[in-house]
Amino acid sequence: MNSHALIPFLPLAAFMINIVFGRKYLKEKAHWISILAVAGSWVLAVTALIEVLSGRKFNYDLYTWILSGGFKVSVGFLIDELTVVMLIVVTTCSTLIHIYSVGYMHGDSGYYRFFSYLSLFTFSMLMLVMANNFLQLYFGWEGVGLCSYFLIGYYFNKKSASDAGKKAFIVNRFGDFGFGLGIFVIFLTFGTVYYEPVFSQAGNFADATVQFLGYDVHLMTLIALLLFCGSIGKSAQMPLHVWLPDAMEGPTPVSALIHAATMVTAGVFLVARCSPIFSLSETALMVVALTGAVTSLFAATIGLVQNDLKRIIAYSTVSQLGYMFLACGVGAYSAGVFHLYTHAFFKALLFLCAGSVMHAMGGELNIQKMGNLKKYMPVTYFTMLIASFSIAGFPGLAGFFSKDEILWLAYSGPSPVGKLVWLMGTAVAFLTAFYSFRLIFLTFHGKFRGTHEQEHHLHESPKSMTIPLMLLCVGAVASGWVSIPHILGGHANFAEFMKPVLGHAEGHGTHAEEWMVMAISVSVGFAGIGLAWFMYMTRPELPARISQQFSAVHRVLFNKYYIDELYSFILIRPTIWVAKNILIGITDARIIEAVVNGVPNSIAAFSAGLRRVQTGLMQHYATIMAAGILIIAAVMLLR
Amino acid sequence: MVPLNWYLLLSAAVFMIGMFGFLTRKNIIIMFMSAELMLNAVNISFIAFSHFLQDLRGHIFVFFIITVAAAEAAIGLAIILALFRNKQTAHVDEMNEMKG
Amino acid sequence: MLQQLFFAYYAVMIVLLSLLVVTRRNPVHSVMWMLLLFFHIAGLYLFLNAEFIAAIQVIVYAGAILVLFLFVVLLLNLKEEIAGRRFAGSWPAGLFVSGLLFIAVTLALGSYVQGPVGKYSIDVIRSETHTKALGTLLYTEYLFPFEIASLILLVAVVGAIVLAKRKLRS
Amino acid sequence: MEQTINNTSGFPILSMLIVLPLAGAALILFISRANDRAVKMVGLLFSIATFALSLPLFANFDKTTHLMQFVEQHEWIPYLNMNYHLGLDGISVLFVLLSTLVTILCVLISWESVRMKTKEFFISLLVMESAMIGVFCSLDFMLFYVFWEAMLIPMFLLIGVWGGPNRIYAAMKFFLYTLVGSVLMLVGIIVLYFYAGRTFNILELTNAAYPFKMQLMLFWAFFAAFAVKVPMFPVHTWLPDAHTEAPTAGSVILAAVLIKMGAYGFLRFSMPLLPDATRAMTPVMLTLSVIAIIYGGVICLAQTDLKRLIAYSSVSHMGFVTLGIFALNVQGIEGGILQMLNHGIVTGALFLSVGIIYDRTHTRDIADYGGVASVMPVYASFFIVFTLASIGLPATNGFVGEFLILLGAFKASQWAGVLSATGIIIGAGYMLWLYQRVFFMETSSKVAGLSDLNGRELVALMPMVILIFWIGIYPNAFLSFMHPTVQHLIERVNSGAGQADILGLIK
Repeated sequence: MNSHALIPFLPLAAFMINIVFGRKYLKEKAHWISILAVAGSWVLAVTALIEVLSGRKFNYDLYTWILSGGFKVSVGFLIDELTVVMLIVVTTCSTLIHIYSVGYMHGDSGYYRFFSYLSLFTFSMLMLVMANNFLQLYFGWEGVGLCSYFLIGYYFNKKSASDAGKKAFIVNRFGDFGFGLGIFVIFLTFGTVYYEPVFSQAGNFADATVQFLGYDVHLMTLIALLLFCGSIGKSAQMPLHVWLPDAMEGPTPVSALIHAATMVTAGVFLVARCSPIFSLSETALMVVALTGAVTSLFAATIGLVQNDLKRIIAYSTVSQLGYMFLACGVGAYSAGVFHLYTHAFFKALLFLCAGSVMHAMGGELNIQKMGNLKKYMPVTYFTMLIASFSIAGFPGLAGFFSKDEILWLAYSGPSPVGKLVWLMGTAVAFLTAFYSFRLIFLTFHGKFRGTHEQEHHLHESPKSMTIPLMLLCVGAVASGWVSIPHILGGHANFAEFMKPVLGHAEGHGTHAEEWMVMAISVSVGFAGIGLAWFMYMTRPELPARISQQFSAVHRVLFNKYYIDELYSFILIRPTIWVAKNILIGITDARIIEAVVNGVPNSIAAFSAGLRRVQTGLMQHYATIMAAGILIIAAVMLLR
Repeated sequence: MVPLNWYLLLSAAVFMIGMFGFLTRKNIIIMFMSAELMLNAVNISFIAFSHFLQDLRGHIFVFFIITVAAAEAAIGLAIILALFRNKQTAHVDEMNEMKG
Repeated sequence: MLQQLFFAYYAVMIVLLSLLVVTRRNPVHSVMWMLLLFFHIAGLYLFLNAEFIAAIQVIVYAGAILVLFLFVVLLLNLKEEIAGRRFAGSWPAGLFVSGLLFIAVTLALGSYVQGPVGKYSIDVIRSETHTKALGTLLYTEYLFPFEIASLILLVAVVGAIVLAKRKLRS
Repeated sequence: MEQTINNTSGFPILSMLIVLPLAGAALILFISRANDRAVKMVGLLFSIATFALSLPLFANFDKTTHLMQFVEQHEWIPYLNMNYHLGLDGISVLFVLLSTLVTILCVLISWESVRMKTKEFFISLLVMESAMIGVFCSLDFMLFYVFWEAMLIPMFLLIGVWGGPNRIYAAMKFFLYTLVGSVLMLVGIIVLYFYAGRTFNILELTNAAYPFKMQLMLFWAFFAAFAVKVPMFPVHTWLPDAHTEAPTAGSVILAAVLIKMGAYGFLRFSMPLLPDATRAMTPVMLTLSVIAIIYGGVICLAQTDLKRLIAYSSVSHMGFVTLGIFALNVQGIEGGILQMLNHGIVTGALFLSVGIIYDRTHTRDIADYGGVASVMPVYASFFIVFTLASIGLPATNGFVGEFLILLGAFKASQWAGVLSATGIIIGAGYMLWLYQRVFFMETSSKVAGLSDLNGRELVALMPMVILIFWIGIYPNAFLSFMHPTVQHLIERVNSGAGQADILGLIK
């Protein structure tokens, strides 16, 4: 027995204690148990990191979970470089957000419930990243989805919140559908679902093709794409991205923890974890890269025109996740994971700042009704500004390093679509900078546009909220420094560290080209910031004019390309229509029930006919009796 | 010598007439009398057989048939009386309580 | 020849009277024709050496049962009944069935084969007298059915009284 | 003679299990109608005693062999070679336990909801239990048939006497549907009896080899009985009516045990007796299963009645069971058996829960509900556990079963695996939608002020929650019962009938 098992099980214990005793006994003290548990996990995660840094790896089973015929799977843990990075990200963000929530959720009626869900989430997420086989990964995968469902629908009395929770779960199920099939194909191919044998044998099947639903497909492409389906759902990529913006119905710490820092990056983690499989299929990688790039661009354009504070950040998250997939798709897994790691800090920070703003504004989310908040909330303003600079790729901040590494490897890598996705990525960098600063300017600068009452109420958030902001701010600034590229005099430590798990993506280009890529990305970032300054600070009447000028485009963007409406129109409504009118109305009622009720009814009708013979008149009976005698006599005679 | 078949033919004729009456008359008393007619037709057969087979058992049978007929007439007519009292009719086509 | 003539008379009369019985509109008339019919049947019995049976045919049938019928007919007020149609709606079916059955029985007569003859030939009966022979048989071999017959009559008496008596006003 | 492991303890445990509930029923007969409490107490005591008596089966079961265990055999009608022959193997043992457990819960849940003819109700319940145990224990086909039919009577009464407004129609439908099926099975049994040399012994019948055409005809005759019970796709329409009209206890027994018997019949009779026909008919059965999964699921999306929705979800879930069974591989069959158990637990629990809230609101219309989670938080927590188990979330029992089934089905036919996996999506859709409409959103006027679960209801739901997580987290505790039996079954199905090596294995 190893202390690693405690990393996930501490939060699990906290969940159980809170859910059982929370409502009656713990109430306002529920957070202590959760925070202690997750802090304990953090400590253990750090020790695991030290162990791995010292060159040790662990891969062992705890107990056999399912055993059926040749199918055996255990609950077990794999602790390697990728896992510890995820462990650090998850436990750090989780701990800080737990602390933040103490202030944010103060006085809420479901206080204990909130913390027990957070603990359960932490447990599931840790099970996910620590798994040593696909099924346990799936376990954590669904577990985080469940917590996401609970937490999005936390304010369950609101219809929109419960709708959003349900939507998140069901949309994710579409992705898991493919993921599950992927696990089946893996088992049928390799005879096991453990990472280690699967990845070591994957090379043997590099050129294998297999029959799938009547088509001959390349085996590794098939597996990779099926697994990628899961990633698409969980990481909100096109076309399953629709749930994430709606998920903002949940409390803001949840958005920060689940829908920015950890859970949504699970898809990236999956692709990175399965890099030995993905690397064997050029097609799959191309799909991943293009999906990522398209999603990234697509979400960024929507983000340009939204007015909901959290939704803008949500679209930014979708966009950044696309970036990570873009990285994985060009073979730069470590760059993707690196971006995952830096993104966790600055995006969690953005969300928590947004939560702080909401706290001050009394739940108001429309940025058009804010303004000049920096005067009232200096800490929030400052930290959010840093986070925005980080996401915009300001040189020296965390986001700069990871974004630059991705763009460079996309540009210089061997991928056939590398140049294309680099171009898209650069465009996204511009858009990201623009909408991030649009947000900053509209929220914190200019004049306050809300009601008088709100203005009166404005205040900086309590310590329990601002301290995590400041800590995360340190992460948003400094987390990139672990991997300064060679060209800037660093050693790219992160990529080196990940090399045993994720391989090493080599860029093939000159130093000049590398400088150029970096310069372009930095300058588009500044251009975006500048444009936002121009449009929202110097010429604040301009955006309204532009949106009038291009009202059609604006409407499409504002309505998120009508994707939700499209799904409702082609998928949901027809299904329910078919259920109501065809299955219940025709098949069940008219066909099956017609037969089922028809047989006894026809027997009844026949009997009713037969009943008429019983006239009750004795002469009729007597006549029939005599006729019977006649028949008998006739038979006897004719024999 | 009159052959047996003549008697039997006579018996059959009377029986069928009785049967015809039973099946067709509406008046329940006449139906009842038709039934008596049929019994008598059988009696003729019995006596004829008894004579030609030189066996007295035919007589015994007739004896019993007459006994039963007497009992039947007593009960049947009592029923008819009760029926008439309740229904005010002796027409069988107005009695269809057994209708299904 | 004389025998055949006698028989022909009785046969024709019996059939004719039977038809009259079943076709008369008025039940009283039917009962009257039936009385005549029973006498003719009794005559036929005499013709077949069955004096005892002929006697009870007259005494029981004609004397007791028919009187009973007559009483009932008179007890019931059948004026309206007589006015209506004589035959039920389904009379052709009745005619058809009984007619065909008659033909069937007639056809069957041809295949009759006489079995072994018993010991009560006319000479035996004559020497022993008919009534004594019948009585011996009835009180020895058929004692038990005889007793049952008495029981049936008892039941009939009780039943007739119970059924026919008017309900007492309670 | 085939080999079995006789019951050596000197204590006829299976017979006792069958007799004990009957004894309870007989005892209730003598209690005065006015003494309601005593009737309920006797019912409860006897159901608990039966459950306690069934626990040794769980503990003493030999998991290393496929042979029949705890076997008892006595002559019944020697002239026809019918025997009173009982025994358990890895397939049936768990269902006996499920039956005894569920009966206790049904007694508890009916404690207050049954107000009229209490005495008769508990008698029916106990007789039902006895018949259910009998069905799972019988090793003599005629004995099986007797128990199988005997089960109909108490169930018919439960629905027809204590049911909802449309109960007579539902009860008749249930009765006739199942009876028509069983009669065909009876014909099949008689054919087997004469063909195999005048025996009803299931183990001996298994040894005989039947010509292929005859197997096919028998397969469909058995299909009629078992498919109706399951219920498989085109013959499922009795289930929604029966479930909707039945009282809570009736619905629970129906969902938890009764409809398992169809699948059990396939496993116990169709597959080992008619291996060639089974293999030949696999595509048809897989197709029907897939249709049931999707059809049942999609219909659930349009339901407005709480119980009806869960009833149709049963159609979908039982589609998974038959899918697994007819995948004819280890994962599929073990998953199928486990899923039978799971479905019994989960759907049973769902009906228990619906019964609990129905007792308070007296409405089954989903539109009347809303916001129950605010009023009854403990109840809501229990219900979400059942909901999640129903949609197969990992760590609940539903996941293990569905995963193994889908794996097995995917192995057997990719199309079947892929299509039926969509059932998982649909399942999440209708269950979560249901949960949302009932528990979330604003508190509706009908549920305002309801009291949360009382102790009795808590006790009734708790075992289900424990089982859900037990099977979900450590399914091997249950899967291990099945391994040898399922292995043996698959060998039997995949061999030509009556091959020498198979005979050697059995004899």
